[in-house]
Amino acid sequence: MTIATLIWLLPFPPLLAFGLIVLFTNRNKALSHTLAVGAALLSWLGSMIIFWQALRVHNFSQNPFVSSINWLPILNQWLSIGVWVDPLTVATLFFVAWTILMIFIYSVGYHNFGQPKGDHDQAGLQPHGATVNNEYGHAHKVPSIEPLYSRFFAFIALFAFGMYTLVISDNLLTLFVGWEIMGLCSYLLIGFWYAKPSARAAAIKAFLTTRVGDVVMLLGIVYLYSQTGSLSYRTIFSKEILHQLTTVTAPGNFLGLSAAGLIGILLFIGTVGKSAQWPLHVWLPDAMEGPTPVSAMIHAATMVSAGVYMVIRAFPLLSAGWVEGGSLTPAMAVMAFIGTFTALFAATIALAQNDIKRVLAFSTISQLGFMIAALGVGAYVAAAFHLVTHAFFKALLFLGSGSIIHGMEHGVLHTNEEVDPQNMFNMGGLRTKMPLTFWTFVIGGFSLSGVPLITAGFWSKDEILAEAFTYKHWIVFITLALTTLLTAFYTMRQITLTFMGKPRTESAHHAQESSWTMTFPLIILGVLAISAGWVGIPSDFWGLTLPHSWFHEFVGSTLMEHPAAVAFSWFPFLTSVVVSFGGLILGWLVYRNVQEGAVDPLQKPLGWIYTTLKNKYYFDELYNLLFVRPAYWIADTFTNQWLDRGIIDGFLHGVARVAFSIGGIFRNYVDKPVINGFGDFIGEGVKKFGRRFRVIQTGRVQQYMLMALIVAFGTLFYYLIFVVRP
Amino acid sequence: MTPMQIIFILTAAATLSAAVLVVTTRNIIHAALWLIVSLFGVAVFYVLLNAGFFAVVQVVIYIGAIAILFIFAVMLTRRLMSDSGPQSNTNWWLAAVISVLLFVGLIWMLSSWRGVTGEPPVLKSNIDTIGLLGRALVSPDGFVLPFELASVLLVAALIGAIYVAWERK
Amino acid sequence: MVFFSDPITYITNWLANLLISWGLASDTVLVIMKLLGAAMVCIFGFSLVIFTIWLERKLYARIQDRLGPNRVGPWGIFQTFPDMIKIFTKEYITPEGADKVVYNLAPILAVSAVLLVWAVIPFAPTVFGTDINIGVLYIVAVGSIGTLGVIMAGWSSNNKYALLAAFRTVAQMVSFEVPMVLALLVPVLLGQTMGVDSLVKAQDVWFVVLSPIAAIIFFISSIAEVGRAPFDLLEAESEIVAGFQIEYSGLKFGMFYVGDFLHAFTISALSATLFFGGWRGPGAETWPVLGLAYFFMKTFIIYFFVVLIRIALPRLRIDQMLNFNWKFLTPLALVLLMVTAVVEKSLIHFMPSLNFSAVGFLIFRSLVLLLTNILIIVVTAIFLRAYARREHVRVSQPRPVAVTPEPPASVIS
Amino acid sequence: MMVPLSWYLIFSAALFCVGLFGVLSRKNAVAILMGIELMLNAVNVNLIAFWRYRSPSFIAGQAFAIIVFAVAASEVAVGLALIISIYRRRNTVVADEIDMMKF
Amino acid sequence: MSDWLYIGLFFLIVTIFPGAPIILAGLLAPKKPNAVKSQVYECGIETYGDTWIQFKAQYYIFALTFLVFDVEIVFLFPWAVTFNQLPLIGVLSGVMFIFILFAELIAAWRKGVLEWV
Repeated sequence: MTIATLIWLLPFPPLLAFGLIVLFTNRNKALSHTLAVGAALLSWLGSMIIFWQALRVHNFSQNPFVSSINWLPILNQWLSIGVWVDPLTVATLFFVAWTILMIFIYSVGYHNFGQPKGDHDQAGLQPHGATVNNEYGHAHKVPSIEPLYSRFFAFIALFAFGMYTLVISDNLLTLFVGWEIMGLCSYLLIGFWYAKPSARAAAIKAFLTTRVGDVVMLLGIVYLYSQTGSLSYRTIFSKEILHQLTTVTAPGNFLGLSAAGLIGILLFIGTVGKSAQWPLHVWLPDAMEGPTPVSAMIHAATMVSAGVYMVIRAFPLLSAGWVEGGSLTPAMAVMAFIGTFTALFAATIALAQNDIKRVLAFSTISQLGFMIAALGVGAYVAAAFHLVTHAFFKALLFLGSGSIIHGMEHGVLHTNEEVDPQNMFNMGGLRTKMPLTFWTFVIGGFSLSGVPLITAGFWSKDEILAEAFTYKHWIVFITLALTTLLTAFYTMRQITLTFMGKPRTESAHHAQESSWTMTFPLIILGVLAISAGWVGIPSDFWGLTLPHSWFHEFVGSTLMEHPAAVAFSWFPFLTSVVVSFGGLILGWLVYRNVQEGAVDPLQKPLGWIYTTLKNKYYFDELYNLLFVRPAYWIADTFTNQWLDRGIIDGFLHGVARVAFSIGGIFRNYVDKPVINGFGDFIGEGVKKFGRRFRVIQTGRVQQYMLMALIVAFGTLFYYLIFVVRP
Repeated sequence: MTPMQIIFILTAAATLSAAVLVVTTRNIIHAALWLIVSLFGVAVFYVLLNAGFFAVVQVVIYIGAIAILFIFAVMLTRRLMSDSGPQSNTNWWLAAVISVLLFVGLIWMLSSWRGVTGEPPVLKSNIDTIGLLGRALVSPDGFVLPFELASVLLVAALIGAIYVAWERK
Repeated sequence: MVFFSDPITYITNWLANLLISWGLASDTVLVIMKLLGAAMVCIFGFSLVIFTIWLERKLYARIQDRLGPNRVGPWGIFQTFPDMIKIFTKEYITPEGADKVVYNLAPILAVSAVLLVWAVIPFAPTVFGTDINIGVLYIVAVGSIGTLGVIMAGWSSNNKYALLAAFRTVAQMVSFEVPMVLALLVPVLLGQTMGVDSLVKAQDVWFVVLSPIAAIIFFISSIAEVGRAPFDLLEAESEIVAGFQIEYSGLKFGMFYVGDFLHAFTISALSATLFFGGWRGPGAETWPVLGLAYFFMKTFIIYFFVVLIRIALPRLRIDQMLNFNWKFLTPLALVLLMVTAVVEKSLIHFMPSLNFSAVGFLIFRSLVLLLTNILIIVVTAIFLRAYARREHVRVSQPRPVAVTPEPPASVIS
Repeated sequence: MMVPLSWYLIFSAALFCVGLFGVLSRKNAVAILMGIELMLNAVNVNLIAFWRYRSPSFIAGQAFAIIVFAVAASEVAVGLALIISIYRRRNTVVADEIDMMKF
Repeated sequence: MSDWLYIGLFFLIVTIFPGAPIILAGLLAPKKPNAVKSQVYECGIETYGDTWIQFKAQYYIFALTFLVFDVEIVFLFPWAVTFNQLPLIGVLSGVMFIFILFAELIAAWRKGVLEWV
């Protein structure tokens, strides 16, 4: 099998699994997850083979694995679809394959495979646990298996298909297809427990919000196609096309942008929707309603990364006409701004969240902001690098949190307490209860907050900061540094609240380590979350000369002109060291001893700011006010009540009333005597006419055929004789 | 007048007269039998056109299957009175007019078209039309889609027809 | 010398040259020769019938421990001729209300449909009417014409039983035509041609070796086509009086029987040709006479089996017969076709890689295909055993005598 | 092959018209279907004739013809089945008497 | 073409050969028809009612199944002939075709059409 064939086949095992599960094995839980995990394993294997092959190819970026077929005939040319694997793709493929496989395995444990059926579980609700009798005969509650187990695996399999398609596709069209498939899956999975109103709302919210972005992105794609007549990377990222795009001005000289700028911004808005950048970030926190593996896979590792992947992919377009160190293109400026802002903004919100998953959600938003910002300042490689590392440690963190929640739920079931298993203030002291989870979580957390030298997060973040510093984007630099500080802070907050100190509730006492299917992925991801950073160590780090930064060489070569690796300088390095350690220590100090039932220590000193943060700057309320309410208002009050009921109906009623009175007069003095005679006459006439002529409606097929033919031939002959001949 | 033309004319005459009998004869079974005759004539035409395969297929499908189906259907749908009275409806004359008109029109159009005269290209002696057909039917850049669709269509027809004609107990 | 090696060709050539020497145009000669050839084949067929009737009667008698015809001539070999004379001088009784033309046309069709098959059967390497490139389909087509004859006979002779029998027969014939044609597809697939003579030439290994299942299916379903025991529903005296030819008499009646016997012999010839290598045999190419001999040897052996089956087996019930066709033969044929296609293709595909000598390839191919067939047979056997078990259970259970209510008077089935 | 293409075309036109006449004029629904069969055959003759005279090496004509065979078969099957079931319900096969859709 | 000439002639001969004896026998044989003799046969009673009795739809359905199968098989013949020159995909599409045929049969079976009731 040639490598191209392998790449073509890559997405299909999950799709197959999806089909099989949905159609056939829906009843059989074990078979279903075997199928799904097996498919994931296959795809993973393929990805690894491709990765390996890619490494063995010399000067890979100049001759990537490419294969494409003609697909849609358009007028006289073909719209071709195909696969395209260059260094960037390989890097993405690497982490996608790993995270997806890990999460698939994790899901098996997370949905309590092997546990008994719940006492009164119902489809569309979280399992409520089952009572079993232990050997001594007294009943106690244990977690129960997810009612819609198979369906879950079907969905995530479909999702995996979408992701692989998106990554390997060689044109914006199939990329968009995968994009939309993932959107659908995200919707399905957020609303997986559809019996919960909150889940339903969240699903709809996510779907609609991302849709806003997607529509704009589609506009961008269409415009791009209309400009270049093609959508495949090879064509649209070629020098001449890009040059042409930069010279052409946008229709109507829109904001004085060039075509490239406009397309770039349109595409970027798609990303804003997909990877939850401000102002379209609102859906991501709510998306935590879904099962935790979903949060991990879709809303941390893969789907939201897809947005970033797309902009990295489209970077040549976005940065068309930009020279390294030069002034930013409009698109880049926008990205720099939005990315930076989002990073800070989300990080601040994360400070004040108590739901362990929501904290992570916001940190995801902020980290994605990092990448966007990095791209904005032209740190192409750094962005890609952070994308990879982030995928690993964020997936790790999410899975860890899932494992924590799982343990807590176990405790909650054991002691029928009324506590929220996701609220960090109900935890504490889990360090001893679930050691594996603890250590892996710590690794992830440190990597997130960028603990120097060892963790992956450090290297990527440091590179971003360094670039921002080198190209003198001061605002970006400072903001990001600040964000890193906050990140470290809330990460430590999380770790402390969750693991350190004494258990604050009974449930926390009885929490216990999750099964191996859940811890095994944690370990693997933990290893990756550390080691993934080493590939990107700058060569002149710390003044000493190390081997070339492999990642920089590899991915950087994707661009047409190889971006120069920024020279190492002490200032950003020290900054990142300081901020990360500072954040961690601060977090530790603040949350070291939070007692049972205590409130957040920050609440008093910060006061109203804290509440604002807790309520996420009231963004939901704001949107509610700005969009949702008006919509309702227009629909109900304005259109329905005023227009329909008030004006139109009123008018009609008025008319009717007037007409009625007039009619009365007429009726008595005109109609009855004069008109009726005439009217009756007409009526009779029509009736007679009808009775006489209804016979042509015989209901006989042949007659109809005959009529049709007569007419047809009449027309035909007319045409032939009077139109064609002369 | 080459022998070929003589054969052609004879066959055409036979076929057309049989066809006319199909649409005019009273006894519906006879109509079916005449239909067979005229279909057979068409098969002969296929032979004359060097499409022997189609000639045989014509016999297999039309005479072997469709005609049988017709006869069965007639048997199944007989009224106890045998066909007496006219077999054509009231406005048959109009139908006749239409048909003749159509024929005239077609001939007229043909006459206005240049490409109808002239020799057919000589078939290469080794040309294997069946092979060509087979390859065309299953090659992706040929007719593979119609080919599979045809079978699906037939499946649909079979199931549908059975469903309609089946006497539910 | 040539005369001994290949008399028929010799004679034809001589005759053709003679005619040309008389100064006829070559086309005319061609036509005349072909006409003569056709006539010869037909005459041969008829005389063959005369022989086979005697043969069959004799076999019947032997197996039923009788003597059979033994008066006229040695071993009563001329017994058929008095019968012929008798039947020649019998009166035609045309039933009232019969549709004259169709009524008289039917027996002719019944015979000619069978005779037509002989147009494409190669008797010897040099002796065959024609090798049209669609011979196999031609055979199928001709068979369907036979169906027509039956239905015409049944309908025209204005008799309920005749019509009923005709319908049954037609249902039976068309049903069994499906597996027969499917089985015919296998040799076409293996031999890569539809011409009958080309198929014979293609049989370096007899197709019966390459695909025994196809041979068996073809054999069985063509016996059913003929409508002989155990499939002789059409003349089930107990149910429908004597089949569709009940209203016929005299030679018209006889013609149906001629057709029947001829058909029985024809299917044996066809099986011999398509599956047992026709005229092929040692030295057949050089001595076409030998080919002729081989051909008839094989044909008669198979014919013997046909007769044997007829004598040995009891008659099936119509539902059993149709089930046997639709639920056993047809699926089997379809599966066989699929499997053969895949195996054969993969053989062709991968054969170059493992380089055999021509003979080695031949042997290898035959072995693989044979094994495939055996595999299919085994699987089928397993299925059949399961089915049989179920059937025994089903039948052994007590059932009400009349399950369905009486059909209305107008409906007879 | 001394037969010009026009002969075939004229013949098929005639056959088509005869079939059309049958379709339009016959009472018996089965007979109507027979007419349709004739028309289809006319079309097929056209297809084959054009294949033979225009592009013998390009097989599209034959492929079309064979598809037409399939269509004809399914059309007959379903049509007759409909007629039979109508007969079973209304006890008639006369097209004019199947006129529940009339005024 | 000459092949087909032969077939055509064969049709001629083949109609003559059975036809001639029948006519001949018609000339030889006595002809004394009478009403009783030419009555239609019926088991034991005089025939009554119309011969065109109505049949059950079962026959029709068998013919129907046969027709459909016949057409599909005819489709298969060209495929089988060019089997060797076909690319793998062609062969597979053919096999798929047969498989549809098979599914069809199973469908008819499941529907209970093939039962002779």
